[in-house]
Parts: sequence; structure tokens; C-alpha cells
Amino acid sequence: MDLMEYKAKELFTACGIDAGQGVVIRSPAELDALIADIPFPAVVKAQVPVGGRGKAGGIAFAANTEELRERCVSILGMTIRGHVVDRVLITGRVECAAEWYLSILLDRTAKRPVTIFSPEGGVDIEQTARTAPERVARLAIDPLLGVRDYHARYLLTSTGAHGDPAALLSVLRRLYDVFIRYDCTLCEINPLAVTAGGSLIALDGKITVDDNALFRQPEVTAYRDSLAEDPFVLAARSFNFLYIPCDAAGSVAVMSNGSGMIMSCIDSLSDRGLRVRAALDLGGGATADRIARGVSLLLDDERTRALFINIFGGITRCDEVARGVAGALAKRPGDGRPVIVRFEGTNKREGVAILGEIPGVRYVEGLSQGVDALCERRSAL
Amino acid sequence: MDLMEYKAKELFTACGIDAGQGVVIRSPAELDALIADIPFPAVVKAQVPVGGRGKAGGIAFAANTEELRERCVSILGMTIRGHVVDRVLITGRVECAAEWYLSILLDRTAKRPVTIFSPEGGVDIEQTARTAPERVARLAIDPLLGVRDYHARYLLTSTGAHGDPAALLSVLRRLYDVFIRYDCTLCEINPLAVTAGGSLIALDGKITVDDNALFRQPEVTAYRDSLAEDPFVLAARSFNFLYIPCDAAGSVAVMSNGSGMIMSCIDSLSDRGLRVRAALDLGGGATADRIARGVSLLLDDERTRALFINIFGGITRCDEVARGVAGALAKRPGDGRPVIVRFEGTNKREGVAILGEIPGVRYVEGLSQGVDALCERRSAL
Amino acid sequence: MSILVDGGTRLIVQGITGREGTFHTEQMLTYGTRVVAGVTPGKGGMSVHGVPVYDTVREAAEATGANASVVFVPARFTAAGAYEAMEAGIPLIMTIAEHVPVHDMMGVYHTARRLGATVIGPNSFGVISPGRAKAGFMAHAIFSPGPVGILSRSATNCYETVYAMTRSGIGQSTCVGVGGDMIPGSTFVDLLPLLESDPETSAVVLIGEIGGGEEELAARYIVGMTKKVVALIAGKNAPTGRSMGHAGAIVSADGTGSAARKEELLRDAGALIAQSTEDIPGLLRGLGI
Amino acid sequence: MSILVDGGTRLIVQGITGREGTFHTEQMLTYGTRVVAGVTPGKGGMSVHGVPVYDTVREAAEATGANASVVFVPARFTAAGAYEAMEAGIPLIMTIAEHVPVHDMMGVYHTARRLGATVIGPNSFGVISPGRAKAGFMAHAIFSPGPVGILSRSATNCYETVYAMTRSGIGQSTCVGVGGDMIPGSTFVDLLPLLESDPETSAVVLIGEIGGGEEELAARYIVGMTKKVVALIAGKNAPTGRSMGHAGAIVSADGTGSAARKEELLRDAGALIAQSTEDIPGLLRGLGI
Repeated sequence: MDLMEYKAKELFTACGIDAGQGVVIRSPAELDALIADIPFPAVVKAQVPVGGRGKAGGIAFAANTEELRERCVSILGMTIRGHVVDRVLITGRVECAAEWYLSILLDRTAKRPVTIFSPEGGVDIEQTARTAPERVARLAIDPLLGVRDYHARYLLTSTGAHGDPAALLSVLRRLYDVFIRYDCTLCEINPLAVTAGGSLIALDGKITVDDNALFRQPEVTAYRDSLAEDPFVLAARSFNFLYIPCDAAGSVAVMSNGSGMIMSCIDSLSDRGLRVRAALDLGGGATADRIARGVSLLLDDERTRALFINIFGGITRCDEVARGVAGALAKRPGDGRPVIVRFEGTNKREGVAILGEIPGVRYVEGLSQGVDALCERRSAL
Repeated sequence: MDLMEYKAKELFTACGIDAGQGVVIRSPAELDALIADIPFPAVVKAQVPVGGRGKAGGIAFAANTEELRERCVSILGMTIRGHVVDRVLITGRVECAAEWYLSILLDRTAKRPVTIFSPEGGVDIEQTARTAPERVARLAIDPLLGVRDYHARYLLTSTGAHGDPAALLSVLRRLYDVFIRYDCTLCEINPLAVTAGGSLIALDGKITVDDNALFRQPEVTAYRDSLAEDPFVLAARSFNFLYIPCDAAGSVAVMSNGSGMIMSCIDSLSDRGLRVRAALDLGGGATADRIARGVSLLLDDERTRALFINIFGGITRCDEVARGVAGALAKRPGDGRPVIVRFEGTNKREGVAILGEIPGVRYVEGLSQGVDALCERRSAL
Repeated sequence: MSILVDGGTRLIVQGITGREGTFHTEQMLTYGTRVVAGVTPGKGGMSVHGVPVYDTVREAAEATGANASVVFVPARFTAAGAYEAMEAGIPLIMTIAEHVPVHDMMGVYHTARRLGATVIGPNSFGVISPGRAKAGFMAHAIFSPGPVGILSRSATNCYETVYAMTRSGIGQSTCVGVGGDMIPGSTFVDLLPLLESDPETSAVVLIGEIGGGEEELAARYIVGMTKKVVALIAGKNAPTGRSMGHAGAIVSADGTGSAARKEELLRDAGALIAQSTEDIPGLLRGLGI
Repeated sequence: MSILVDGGTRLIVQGITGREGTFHTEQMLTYGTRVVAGVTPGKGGMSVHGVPVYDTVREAAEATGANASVVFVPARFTAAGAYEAMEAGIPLIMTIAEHVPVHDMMGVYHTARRLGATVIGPNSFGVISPGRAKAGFMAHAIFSPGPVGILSRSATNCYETVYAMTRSGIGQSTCVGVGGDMIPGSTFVDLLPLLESDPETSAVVLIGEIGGGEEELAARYIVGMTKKVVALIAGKNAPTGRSMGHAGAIVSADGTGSAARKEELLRDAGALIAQSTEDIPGLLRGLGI
């Protein structure tokens, strides 16, 4: 999951990186209690887990208390690339002599962390890499050796940056600590401000944490639970399903048992011009009870106009699937939205027999037949 | 260097291993201040960096204060395998249900640490390995993976030991911490007492620290400096020479520039029946001044009856060697003990010329000629 | 021949006394796999479906001469299980669990290379050489022996493909669940050479996904292969930047890892591109299989 | 041919601006070695005897295509220097310093194998292929080109041997200072195969010491060698259990690592055993060299 700036800075600070001082508020009313701690001129920054805040008006300066209050009022509640701003970070403005870029991310192909550095920070690093590639250094970190002093030296001298290798080494070591300690796939500081005195301060930060490691990251899990998330995502999480919102304007919901199959379903539906609203991954070996929960969850979304269930039953048994569908629909008499079911595998015959008894449910043989069945109903979707 | 039991136990304790409580005294007079802290029955153990203390009478029990004082008086000052006992460790006696053996040492051939475990501790582990090999487990530790839980499980189950894997794992992890943190080549707990309640306590300990790592081991260096050592070893250390006491009954001192050469000299002299008292390694690139210091140091030992200097001058220059010898002997007019010098390499001719001016010094061509020259003087050695 | 597992496989099941471990041990035995030992800490001395249980992999390996292990333990213990097997000298290790932390797998990946072990998975159904042996949890009934090797990042898409192939009379030499995680123990390029040199494999099906660069690397290798390859890339229409459950299936903003790029490179390398699993038998038939 | 270093060696000197580094850079250049770059942190842009200095090994390697490095830095920084060179992809690294902590070398040893680098030393004079190139600090005047490869744990005993050989008219193909530490970067068995397959090497001199098991392992390899080996084991009369400066030279209590055992195994493997360095030219003559 992607952490917002303020949370990323909290983790930086925990590992000893200077990320400045700041306060997070969720409503302008909180300002009164905090105003004494805020240095002016101040910066107000919308907290959203996406980039492009500046262009969207999500960052503003304030010279005094009145301006600060106005900025908070205007930014809180704003929508930036689909995210409603429910908290802002207020910090003092930092004067800097230069702005660097520094990140550590997982290089999937090399299977190791890679650090990227540029003395041209504060802008999109991909743009710098295109326009001035000699100003961007990329260096693999051997996970068994970690960060070494020559890494910092190389980043500086190979990009022609002027700065103290020891200071950069210290930030790089700590950023690597963040990367390891919090199970990150990305830790980015941009810009990394260089003050007139040569100190380095993280002015903005971005962290992506491996979802699979949340069980050992209580701090990140608590943060996640503080977020206003899609209620369907939350409901699915409470049942340990994976719910994937797809096309907000879509009308077909997909349920399957494995992400590969879900991708195949989405691909097949999309190829025929059908738009998928959301997909739910049951995982392996779901029981009738869990199937019923999944069906209900998807049908609870009123903008779902049809449900496509596609199960390849290896561990999951087809009769369990059918019983689950029956159970969920029994609680929704007269719902009327079409449910197309395709399954294959263990106890298929029993499953088909059960499905035959449920009004509004159509069983099909094979994925493409399922897609055909949905296309027939295209006008209602 | 080999640490005495009490120092080993201090390092164990620093890493969280239970090594019991104890006090170290250097004179019975120190007992009065400490007596309140000593639990009876007590054990008094001579502190020497060699084994075989028990047989030598260096370990005794005391039921009360008077006995304790008597034991301390009799053990302090004792000589055990050449070591005068200048300190004793006093601990409470521990009742145990079993005695295990556990060590981690550097396997030079495999270039990694190896751990050795046996449920038959308290005795010589080599004897157990001979008489009951199935009761001794040996397991390499991958230095990049460290100690893992399955190591402890394997040590127990493969030797038929009865005990809690988690308790052994905890001690093994901490012993490995000691091994790494203090640059050890050996960390041994024997016996590792198993109490009736299943706790593990290190009743005796042995640690060998890599001499080359003392620069980063201030605690061990301080301990070394507290030891009563051979004054020649101490003098050599203060000049950064390596001084090697060899045969206490020997009469020939050897000076050379490299341990390989020193070994060859000792081998050649020994083959001809000459006994080497001590050897001094100058290291590479010694100046006349350092050479003079080395010569003086060896001649300061009155039991040295002859000095053999053998230098292969690569970095070390022969004229410097000769000047050093001249300088040292100038301060010892009428010393009379023969000095045989052989060197080879840079500025040899100049060196030979200088040597020719010094009374009592004989230059020879080659190692074996040097040995011959000493043999000629055998009667005086 | 087949690759990785066959009649010579002497398999350990790590976590054999767990629910999944016990169930699939029976399934594997039924399929004819030589499951020679199980491992569960503290359960040494038991037996499960006649298979002796040991406390450690090292003891199991010493006692039975095992040469492979399948790790049926929860995600958070999977790396530890793999390390135990690697340190015990097991040359082939199948890891099954979903949701193993990627940092755990980063360590396992590099350790496997250092110690010369082959790790398959995680997030994998395992490996099956139909008619010979299986190590994993795949529903084996749909598999049939034959000349096509399959490497798949997705279990369900592999099942669909195998089911369609078997119904079309096309059997499989070995099917490997490479797993869909960001860092699998073995990637396509690690495994393609084994299929290329397996005399019983005539063609290869490669089932990939969006995200990562493994299909791109595979394309480079395929250029020099003598055997034909049919490839499917799932996730063309997956929402960008969102996890599709396989942590790996994230399309990066700049198009690397995209289905289009992967398909293009694979096609240029000489592979036939399937649009859905249902296309695959037909494409294989076209190759004369 | 020779091994390890020759006219194709493009050498980096790490620590080139230090006293030893500067002096020996000049010596190596005088000997004809192609020293292409030096490295000293913070001194990038300088030059030493005409050799350009860089801040990092990676930059030096990128700029000059260097393929070897000699690490002239103090013992406590030697491992860091070796890691830097290995991470920069340098395939051959000579480490010189005495008194490198053995735990440091344990890490370097395993990393070198993992990354495919050859590390020589520490506590080594380096490597010289007489008449071609040298990388290290050996007093090169005594060396002469010829057909005998030398591997030595001791610098001084190697000098004695080379001096005696050169005076007897027997030259050397390559002399390697293996170093006398407990864990050298490369051991006899790592290097013997290179000499065995070097067409310009006709015989091998192996100068060992008491302690450790490297001579014992070498004996096993020597059994299968086509080239004859002359071996010397120093330290027969060294006091047991005491360091002889080379941390490695500790005779263990039970006699493993003893000179007698090493000589016995080497003799059984077909090596000729010299009693002193002065014997070596004669033994080589006896082999027809």
C-alpha cells in the first residue's frame, strides 16, 4: 500500500532521517490548539496517496494564522485524482540551497533493491532521466551487503553533485533501514533539501509497503485502518477476500478463485466491450458460506448490474459454489440482476443440478460462453 | 588471545546468557568487603587461560567464610601449567539435572563458524566424540544466514538430548552474538548446566578473541592490559613488534622480518639441536631505529646467549639493518654475546661493509651458514 | 524424462501434520509420488499416512536420502522452511503459500543461487509431471501425460489451459507453478532451459501476466530455443497501479511490464500468442503437437 | 601465459595516494604493469605517477575497463576495499595488509564466491608473473621468468625460494602470495587448477605452514595433477598453541594442521618435500626443470 507523505515522514523520522517538523489536522478546528507550534511562513499540503497535488492546488503557503486557516479550509475536502482530502500536513517552510532526489525501490528483475539519486530533485525523476541522464545515478544494493560508504560516494561523484558523502551516506543508510524495517517496495525522498549549512532534510516522501508483510507491520496496519476506504474494500478485507475496484463506470462484477483467472475474465469481458466494475478473489478452497458472503458483497453494490462467477474447482468444490450462490440469492428475493455461473472440476454435476433450481441464475460451460451470455444482456448493463 | 573463565562469563552475560553470579578477587583481603554477596556453598576457581585447573587443585568448594578464606589463600599464587594464579572467581554452587556442552568455533577449512553440542558435557568433548560419537552433533553455521531455530532442534534431536529447543536456541543465538560481536574464533560453554526447571546456565566458559581485531574490541584490550605478562612481550608490544617466547630453556634469540622466515629459522636451528629461546618479528620495512630497538630487546634478556638476525630485504633495506645493529651494540660495550647476521636484498653491499666495523658481529651468506656459525659456538650456548 | 519431479523424486513434506500438509500428502501418495518423509517441529517419531515424521529437514534428509521438499506451511513461515531445506542440502524446494512477504523471498532467491538450490514458488501449486509424480496441491485429475511443458505464473489459468489441452488430447510433460509473486524462487528463464533440453518435451506453454520483466527476459531466451513456445499474457485490462492479488501484477506507469510489450517481445522471439486459455490447444495443434 | 596477472592486466590501485600505494604504484609501473587507475575517496581528479585517481572503484572501472585491483589500505579497511572492488565487478582483487580480522575475511571469502571474484591475500605480497606484470609489493628484482609456478603462504619464505631458484637459473611463471591468515581469499586448491592448466607452467612449488587444513586439501588435488609439485612446510618446530604472527599458524592440540601430517599427505600425493627453501632448486632440477 502507498503511504501518504505525513506517514512516510513519520517512518523516516523513526529511522533517524530529518524530515522536518509538522502537524497533521483533519479539520480547521484543530488549528487553535496547535497554532503555537506552527512556524511561519508555513506550508499546507493535502495528504493523498497519489502525485500531482501541486498542480491540483493541494499545496499552499501561509504567511500568518489567518492565511493558514483559509488554506486549510480550501484544501480539506478537495478531491485530487479521485481522492477526497481528509487530512493536511502543515510544516514550516525550509530554505534550501539545492534539491536532490533519493529513492530505494525493489528491482523486480534483478531481485534486489536499487537506489536512484539525482542532484536535480524536486521534479519528476523520469523527466530528469530523459533530459539529463548523466545527472541520474542508479546503483543496485546487494541485499547481503547492504549500504556501503562507496555507494554514497559514487552517487555524488558520478552525477557531478556537490555535497558531503558522509551526509548522503547517513541518509541512504537510514532510508535503507526504512526499506528493510517496514517491508517496503519503494522509499522515495523528493526533494531531499540541501540547506546552506549542508544538512539534508526530506521535504516530501513516498513509501509503498508490501501488503503481504502487514502482519508484522502493526504501525502501518494501524495507519491503513485510519483511512477512509471504499466500503466494499473494507467489507471484503473483514472476510479476508481480496476486492479489486476496477472501472468506476463499469457494471459487471466478477468473482473467481485466483488472480490469474480474474485477470483472464476481465480480459475476455473487456475484449467484448463489457466494463468490469469490480472483481473479488475468493482464494483457494472457499466453502458455501464464504461463496455466499462474496456474492452478497458484490450484489450489495447497486451499480453492479450483473454478476459473473467463474471458478476452476481444484480445491474449491463446485457443489459448494452452487450452494453458496443459492444461499446468497435466497436472501434477495426478486433481485432480478442476472448471475452467470461457470465452473469446472470436482462435483461439477451436483453443482449444476443445484444451480438449475435457482431463479435468475444461468449456468454456462466455459469462460467464452459466459461472456456470450453477458453480451446477450448488454442492453441492461 | 584466550580469555579466562571470568572474562568469558562477563561477555556471555553482556549478550544475555545466564552465566551465574560471581566475584573476582586478587587477594584474600578483598573478601571482607564482598563476603555478604557470596552465597554458600561457594566454589573458588583459579583463573588461568589454560585447562586442567581441577586436576591441579585450582578448584575448591567452601561451606562457610573460614573455608572460603582458606581456599582463596591456597589457590592464589599457585602455578598451573606455567601460569601463576593472580585472581580467583568465587561463585555459588549450582545444582543441575544435566550438564551439556555447547561451543561455536571458526572452522578454518570450511571458512565458517561451526557449532558443537553434546548432552554429555562437563567432560572433555574430544573424549565424548571418541567414546560416544552419536552424542556429539556438529553443525556448520552459514555466516550469511546465522543461527536458525532448526539448528537448535537438530542439535537436540540428533544427539537424543531431552530439553527445550527454544531454551537451547536462545543460548545458541546469544553465543553466536558473542562470537560475532567480540570477533571470536572460539566460544565454549562447558558445562552448560540444565537446572531441574529446565533453565540453562553457563558454569564455565572459554573464549578466544582474534588478536587482529583488538583495535575494535576495547573491552578485551583493557582486559589484556590487566594481565601480568612476560615483560618482553609487553616491551615488544609497546614497539609494535611481535615477540614469540619459544623454549624457556633455550639460549638463541632470532630476529627476522616475517613469520614464515621466523618459522624457517626455528626449523633450521632445531634440526641442528639448537634451542630457540624467543623470536622477534620486525614486520616489513623496519628502519635502523626499529632494528636497534629489536636487538636491544632481545639482548636485554640475559638468558639469551646468542642472537641470529636473518632478514630478506625486500622493503627492508640491508644498510638500515646493519646501522640498527651497530646502534644497539654501541650502547652495550663489552657485551660479548655473538650476533650472527644474514641478509639479502636491497643495499646488501653497504650493509655488509657497516657490519664489518662492529666487533662481535659476524656476517654470513645464507641461512644454513648462519646455523653453522651458531653450531660452532654450541658450547657457549 | 520430464523435469524437476519424476519417479526418482524422494519428497519431504514440510508441515506434514498440518491440515493441508496431511491432505495433500495423501493426494501425492495416491498419485504415485514417493513421499519419503515429513517434517514438523516437535512431532518427530509420528507417522502420517505411513510417512515417517522428523523434527528437522536435516534429520529427514539424512534418514531417507530425500532429494526434494514441498513446503506446506503458512506464508509467514515459508522463508524459514525454505532456508531449513536449503541448509539441509535439498536441491529442489517447492513453496506453496500465497502472500509471502517479498523481502522474505528476496533473501530466499539469493540464498538459493548461492547454495545451488532450485526453489519453485511461492504462490504456486507446485510441480507435476503427469503420470509420474506431483509435488504440490494441484487438482491432478485434469492433467495427462504428453509432450507439452507448461510454466505458469497463475494456478487457475494453468488449470484452464491443462483442462482444455487434456480434453483436446494434448498431454503435458511437466507443469510448473512458477507463481505470480514479485520475486519467485525460479523464473521463466531459470526453467526454460530445462524444458528445452528435456527430450520428452516437444513444445512449451508459457502463461505469464502483466507486471515485472520475466516474460521480457523469457523472450530473449526463446529466440535461441529449438522448441516452439505458445504464450499467454493475462491482465491486459487489469486496472493500472492496483494489486491484482498477485503482488507482481502491477503495471508500472511507463508501460514496462505491460501486456502489450510482453506480447510484442514474445511474438518477435517466435512465440505464438494466445488471447485466452481456450486458444491454446488449437495453437499447439497448429504446431503439429 | 602465466596465471592471474600478465600484460593484459589493467590494474587499479586502491589507496593510491597513501605512502605505500604511491611508492608501489611507481614500482609496478616500472616493472611494466599497466596501472590504469587509482582510487582514493575525496581525491578524484588527481593523478599519481601519471595514473588518474577516482573517488570510487566503480568510476575507475567504468572509465578504464580495469580488470584487477590491488588494495593498499590498512588492515581495518581492507575488507571494505575488497567489497567495493567486488561490487564494481572487478574479477581479481589482491589484498595486501597484515592483521586483517578473520571475521572480516570470512565475509569477503563467501562474498567473493557468491559474486564470482578471485580475492588473493590478505597478508600477501600480491601476485607477480616475472617479466610481465606484478600486482603487489614484492621485491621484484629477485624474480625471473621461467616454468615454475609458486604458491606461498609466507612472503619471506617465497623470497628465499625465488632467490635461490633465480640464482640457480630456474625462473618462475607466476608467484602468488596466498597469505598466511586463517581465512585467505583464495587457498591452494583454488589456485592449483590454474597452474595445472597453464601451458607455461611445468612444475609447482607450494610453500605451506603449520595450521589449518589447506595443505591437506591441496594434497588431495595434487594426486590428480599432471605437473610435479615440490612442497615445503614451515613451522615444524614452532611452539604449539601460540600465534606465529600468521594467525593461521596455530598447531591444534590433536595434531591436525601439524607439519608432520601435512608432509605425509603431500608426500603420499606424489609431491617432493623440501626441508628448507635452499633445497628447492635441487629438487626442481631433479624433476628436469
